[in-house]
Amino acid sequence: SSKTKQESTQPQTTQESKNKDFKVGLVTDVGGINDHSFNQMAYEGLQRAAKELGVTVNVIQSKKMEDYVPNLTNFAQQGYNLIIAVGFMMHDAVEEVSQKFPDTKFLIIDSEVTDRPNVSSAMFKTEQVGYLVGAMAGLMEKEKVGKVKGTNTIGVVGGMQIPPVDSFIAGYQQGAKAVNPDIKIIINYTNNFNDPAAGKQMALTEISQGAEIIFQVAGGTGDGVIKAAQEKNVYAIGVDADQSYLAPDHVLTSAVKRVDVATYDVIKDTLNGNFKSGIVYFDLKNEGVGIGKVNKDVPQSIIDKVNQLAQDIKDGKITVSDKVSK
Amino acid sequence: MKNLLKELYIPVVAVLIAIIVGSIIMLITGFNPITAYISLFIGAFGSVNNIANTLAAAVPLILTGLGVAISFKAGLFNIGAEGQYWIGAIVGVWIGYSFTGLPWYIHIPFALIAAMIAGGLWAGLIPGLAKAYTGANEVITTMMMSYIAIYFSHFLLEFGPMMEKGGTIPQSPVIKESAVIPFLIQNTQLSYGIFIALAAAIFVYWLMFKTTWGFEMRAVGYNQRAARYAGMNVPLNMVLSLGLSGAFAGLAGAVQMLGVQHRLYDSFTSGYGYTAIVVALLANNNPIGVIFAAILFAALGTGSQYMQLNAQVPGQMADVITGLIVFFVAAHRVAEVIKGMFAKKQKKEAEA
Amino acid sequence: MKEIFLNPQLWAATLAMATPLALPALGGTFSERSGVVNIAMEGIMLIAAFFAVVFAHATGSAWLGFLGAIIVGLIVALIFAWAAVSLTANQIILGMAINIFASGITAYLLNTMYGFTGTPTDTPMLPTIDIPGIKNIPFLGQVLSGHSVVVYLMIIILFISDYFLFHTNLGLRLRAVGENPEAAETAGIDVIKLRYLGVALSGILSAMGGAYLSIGALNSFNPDMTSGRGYIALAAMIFGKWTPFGSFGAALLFGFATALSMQLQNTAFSKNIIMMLPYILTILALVGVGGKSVPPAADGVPYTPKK
Amino acid sequence: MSAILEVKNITKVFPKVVANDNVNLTVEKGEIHAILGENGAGKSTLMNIIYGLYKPDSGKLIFDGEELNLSGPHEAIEKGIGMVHQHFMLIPVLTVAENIVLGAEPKGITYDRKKANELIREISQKYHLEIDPEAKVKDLSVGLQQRVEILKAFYRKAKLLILDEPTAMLTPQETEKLFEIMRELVKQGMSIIFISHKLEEVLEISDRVTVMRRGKTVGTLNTKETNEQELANLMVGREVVLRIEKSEYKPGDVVLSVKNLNVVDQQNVPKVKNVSFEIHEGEIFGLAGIDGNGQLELVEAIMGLRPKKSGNILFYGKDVTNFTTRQLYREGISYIPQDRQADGLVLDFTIAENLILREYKDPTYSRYGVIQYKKVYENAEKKVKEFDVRPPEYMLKARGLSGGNQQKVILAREVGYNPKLLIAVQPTRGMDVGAIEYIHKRILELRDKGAAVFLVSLELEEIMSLSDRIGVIYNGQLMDVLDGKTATREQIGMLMAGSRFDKTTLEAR
Ligand SMILES: Nc1ncnc2c1ncn2[C@@H]1O[C@H](COP(=O)(O)OP(=O)(O)OP(=O)(O)O)[C@@H](O)[C@H]1O
Ligand SMILES: Nc1ncnc2c1ncn2[C@@H]1O[C@H](COP(=O)(O)OP(=O)(O)OP(=O)(O)O)[C@@H](O)[C@H]1O
Ligand SMILES: [Mg+2]
Ligand SMILES: [Mg+2]
Repeated sequence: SSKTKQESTQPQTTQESKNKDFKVGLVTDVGGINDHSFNQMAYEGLQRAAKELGVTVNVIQSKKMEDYVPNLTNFAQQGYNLIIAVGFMMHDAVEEVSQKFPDTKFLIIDSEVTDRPNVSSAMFKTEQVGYLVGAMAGLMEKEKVGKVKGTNTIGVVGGMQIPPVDSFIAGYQQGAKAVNPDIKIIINYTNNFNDPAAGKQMALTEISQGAEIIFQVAGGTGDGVIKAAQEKNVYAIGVDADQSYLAPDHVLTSAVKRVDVATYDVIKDTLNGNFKSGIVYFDLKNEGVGIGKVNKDVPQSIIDKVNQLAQDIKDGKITVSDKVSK
Repeated sequence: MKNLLKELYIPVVAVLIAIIVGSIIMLITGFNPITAYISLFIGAFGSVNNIANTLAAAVPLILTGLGVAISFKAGLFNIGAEGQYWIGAIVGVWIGYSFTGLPWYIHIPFALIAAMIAGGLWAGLIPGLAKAYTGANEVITTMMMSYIAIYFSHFLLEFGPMMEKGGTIPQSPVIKESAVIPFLIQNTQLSYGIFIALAAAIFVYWLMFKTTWGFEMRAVGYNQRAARYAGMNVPLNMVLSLGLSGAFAGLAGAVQMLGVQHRLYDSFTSGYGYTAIVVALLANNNPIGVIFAAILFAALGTGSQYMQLNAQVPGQMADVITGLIVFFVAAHRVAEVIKGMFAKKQKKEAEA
Repeated sequence: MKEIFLNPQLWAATLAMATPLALPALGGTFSERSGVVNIAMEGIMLIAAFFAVVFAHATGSAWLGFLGAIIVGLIVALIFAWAAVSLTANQIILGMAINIFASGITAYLLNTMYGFTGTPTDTPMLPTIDIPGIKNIPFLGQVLSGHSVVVYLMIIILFISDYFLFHTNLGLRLRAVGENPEAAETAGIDVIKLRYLGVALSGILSAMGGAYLSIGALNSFNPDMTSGRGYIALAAMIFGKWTPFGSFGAALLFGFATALSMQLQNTAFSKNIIMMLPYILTILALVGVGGKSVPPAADGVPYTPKK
Repeated sequence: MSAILEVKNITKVFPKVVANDNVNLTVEKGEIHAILGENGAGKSTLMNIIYGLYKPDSGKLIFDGEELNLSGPHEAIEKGIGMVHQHFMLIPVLTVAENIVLGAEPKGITYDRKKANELIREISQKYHLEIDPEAKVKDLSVGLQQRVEILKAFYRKAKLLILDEPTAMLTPQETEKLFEIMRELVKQGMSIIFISHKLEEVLEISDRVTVMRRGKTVGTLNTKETNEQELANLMVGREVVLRIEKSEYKPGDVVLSVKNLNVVDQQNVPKVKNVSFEIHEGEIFGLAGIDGNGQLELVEAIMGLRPKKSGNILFYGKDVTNFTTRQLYREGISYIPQDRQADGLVLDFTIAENLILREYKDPTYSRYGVIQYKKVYENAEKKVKEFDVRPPEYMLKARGLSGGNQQKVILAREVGYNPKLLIAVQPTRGMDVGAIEYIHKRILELRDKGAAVFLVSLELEEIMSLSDRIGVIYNGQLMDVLDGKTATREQIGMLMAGSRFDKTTLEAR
């Protein structure tokens, strides 16, 4: 942030000073900005907005659930124009505070607050991208290419059984089954977003049960899943961000959820007077979700097929449910 | 006056040292310590609202702190207040949303008392009986029961019996209006729960120091053998004091649910049960002291949130400062060390 | 059910999950045997986990990372010892303070040093070891061979710890100090020095446990990645009656229950009920074996030398 | 003769008291130098200074012609000073050998168990202090623990041996044995400082006696030229009654009746074997025996603190075998346990609270579960005065009292309620003559009022001077019950050692 300051000491136009007066506050949930997940990505979007738009930004990381309301309130009382609440756990807090500060704009990530004119809800159709990576995994198993030996078994390591995790998993199930009806999908949760050592063992367990491609939807815990895949020479699928860089040979692809983009876009729109209340969906169509870098082992035929499925989803030919089936 | 100064000298110097060390770390890492500390203080006590939020944050700490203090006084190490808190929260919320048509003066006490009983059983039944009759170390059992309680809450909320019907979010329904402990100051988190906490502290003080039961618990806590020789039932007292300890942690959970959250969320930990240990120890297990220790921690909590906002000190750095303050408050004798260093220096100078 | 127990991964995971518990549990044994309750092991593990990555990445050597982590862990332990032993401060409060501090400082440094993408992906990892003879034995090889070198190191340390504590003069003195510091002092033993030693050993071993998590099992650091293992280790040490083999056994039990819950998650039960398994098993075992374990008599009691 | 130790003008001030006030003392080579003094006179403090545990505020020590400037006990040990502390400095969970060699283990990194055991066996044989080096100290009787303490000093090759109240917990036989050893040691050139409250012991064993009072040395006498009365008076600073005047023995109804009592310990080893006896109103029934022969188990079984295997306990004819401890108290039984600090008191409670440790539920002190502290304090004020607890501040924690005064608090609690039966175990352990005189007086008063007293003591003197009838226990069996008036030391001693006698054999000797 010291860099932005230096830049903004350059000769100012009125636009720049107006932007600088526009204050954006971000309140993380208890995961904090190191969560390797939505808090972190929202924060990155915020940083980008500060850099590119010159708006003033500020962050409070909540320590307890009881901090949500005071933190949102403090921002509002200090005249912040837009307050971003990250995570569905802040739903009730946003409802409460937004009512008390009708002139302040709010953005909530991953939760639907529909009845407030000053609240925008960013919802991600992560089931769509889950579907695509599931399909890719299913096809890899079917065609036994790359490191796949053909157990026709894939796995998931989830963090907690909460909607933002489950929507990915739901899509994954449907996508895999759609292209490979006999496929076996092992689903486990670690109940933890910050225990990569447990994530690794959970993945190793799934691998021992035959899984050859494991989708991690577990924040920091997922780092261990990728490590396990690397060690056992199978594939992992990254989540939220493009995680290919963590293990280029062993990350099949990533189910990307562009919370950063959503955050940046809403800041930009609000700055330009285009704040939209109600739910804003981020999906394949508006590139709010998407597939990350694809592993070189994946044959073009499978990539084509997945792209086709993506198109079908965009066209509404396929609808993906966000409910995990047993 | 001179005596008072002498007594204040050590804690004041301890906090000062914590502040200085914290300042050094902040300076190294590029933050302005003065702004940081000012906003820490303002955040905790700078306005009626901030004071209210600090007090609100103190409520669960007072109650869990009392719970832990009871067990410590009775010579038992209940480190599972976290789990008892969750059980109290679960029961409190469940009663809060599943009973309709009760007037508030029945609904609230019903929920609170049930939560106390549940928390009490959680601590007293397994850890208490195991300790009393098999000698199983309560440090382990209460800790394990804590994890079990947290998984139990996951079980209830994640597509379990307490999950809000028709929703996808793992959270309970909102409690009924009649079960809500109303806010004391609007736009803050402070509910009438603060009075429950204060009353509880006074009650526990009275119980521990004025009643025969408290007499027994303390006797068992200080010297089990002498208690037994005096005809007291030591195992029973262990079970009861762990139970009582759990009851207050359970009460904390329910008061927090009825007064602040109004529903149960799926979460990892509240952290109150662990902070409560430090609160109780700082208060030397004195129920009245617990109030002040809890407020200190609450102030550090609310203040550090505010410090992020107004001094741009990241939340992680706030933890660093909190850790330092607690460290030096505990190691208050560092003040003597420093005094000794000065004395030596003066002596040397005098000699020279 | 049978195939679960025949799955070597169950047993391999048991060992892997037990290691980061056993190391601090062994450390805690030393510290508590000398009379100091070191609840700061959780924080020391976390700090060590972080600095293991820092040093490993900076030097390009995982072993130097491991060494660096140990040194940092030792320094934190000595600071703790200074306050707990020399200044006779309340050991539990100090420990908690260090844990809060550790959680903050590691996450803070992580962000400032490496940004938000996490620690560098080219951080070296400690090697895994294939045991020549055992490696190729069908079931046993998969269970016992191929673990991180830290796992084997832990086993070696386990034996050394037991030997040190119960078969050396220094071990005898250490135990004496934890039982009755006054008696030890009258026998001419420097109580303070030995308590520093006990805490220092707990710092070193906790640091190894922390480094195992970051550069043994993985090659990255995540905030709060110890996830309470320092506390569970303390429980394991108590369960193990303050003995090295006991602590190791309790850590194994816990590792086994965790590994089992991983295997069982997809059964008819709710996964959250299955996840309670390690904790329930621990209580049952404790009650079953007549859990009475008597701590060192002066455990947690600060001592001021007579003079 | 030259001096091994010279203490010159030593002063030691504790926050509240001057424990040593300009103390001077000379110990000659090869002498046994006794130190006498009331509880709290400053004896232990002085010894701790000599041993390097405390640093004196002023004054100096000259040991073997060389000025000592001790930085800690390890230096004192090196110079050749050994000390057996009044309160044992042992580690119960360690073995005898480990305790002895601790801090001065056989050379090497590894603890050489074999060598250590061997060394201990050697010195224990040399000094006739038999002990099993592998036994855990916690399993030893007090007498044996004492032995371990002494061996510790021998092992370190002491030139000067300090024995701080070593006989307080020994049986007469053990004491006699200790004296033999002391004499032998002195012959070998060792010098000994011997502290005891028992005047006859001091007269028997020492060459010279130094008397301390309130931190000062009030005189050094040649033992041969003094007597009990003179020493007692010098110590206390007033005339002391050494002989107890006992009123006539008038037994009444049977109060306590123990019938065929059997008690086993946790390992199912029999500890009390088929013991039967009765105690009457107005009677002191003394139980003599060497420590560890089942006395404790017997008393604890009677008091409901230990399960009984078989047998009955009747109290005024009522079967109280299965009564809880509290029920027994309510019947009118009082109990002074052996270990005042561990069993008798809650040291962190105030004196006032300790005075109602049993009666807090009594309607006098509580109503509806609420303690009436006003009543509690009224009671405390009265008791503290009546039993001369010093200082008479009942809001003080019991921890802050000297052992003698702690014992008075227990006495006030147990005797103060006019029990029908008082069970007193070792009621005068470690007390000075003044305090013993007082406690004995109160116990006799109780008897004269018609109560029954069950006195368990290791001190034969105490048993013989107080008891109307004397039971002797050996190995869990009640060997015999003798008439207190006619029983002799020898008779009792033989029984304590386990040999039954009949008058003929005794006379034949
Ligand atoms: N550690 C201490 N702190 C403060 N005061 C002490 C301490 N130790 C002893 N004293 C005081 O010093 C005085 C002398 O105590 P000391 O133990 O030397 O007596 P003593 O002659 O050994 O008595 P006893 O015959 O009962 O063993 C006591 O009155 C006590 O008040
Ligand atoms: N650590 C201590 N701190 C303060 N005072 C102490 C301490 N230890 C002992 N004292 C004081 O020393 C006095 C004597 O204590 P001690 O335990 O030596 O009793 P004692 O006189 O030896 O007992 P007894 O008469 O049974 O032999 C007490 O009055 C107590 O106040
Ligand atoms: Mg004494
Ligand atoms: Mg003494």
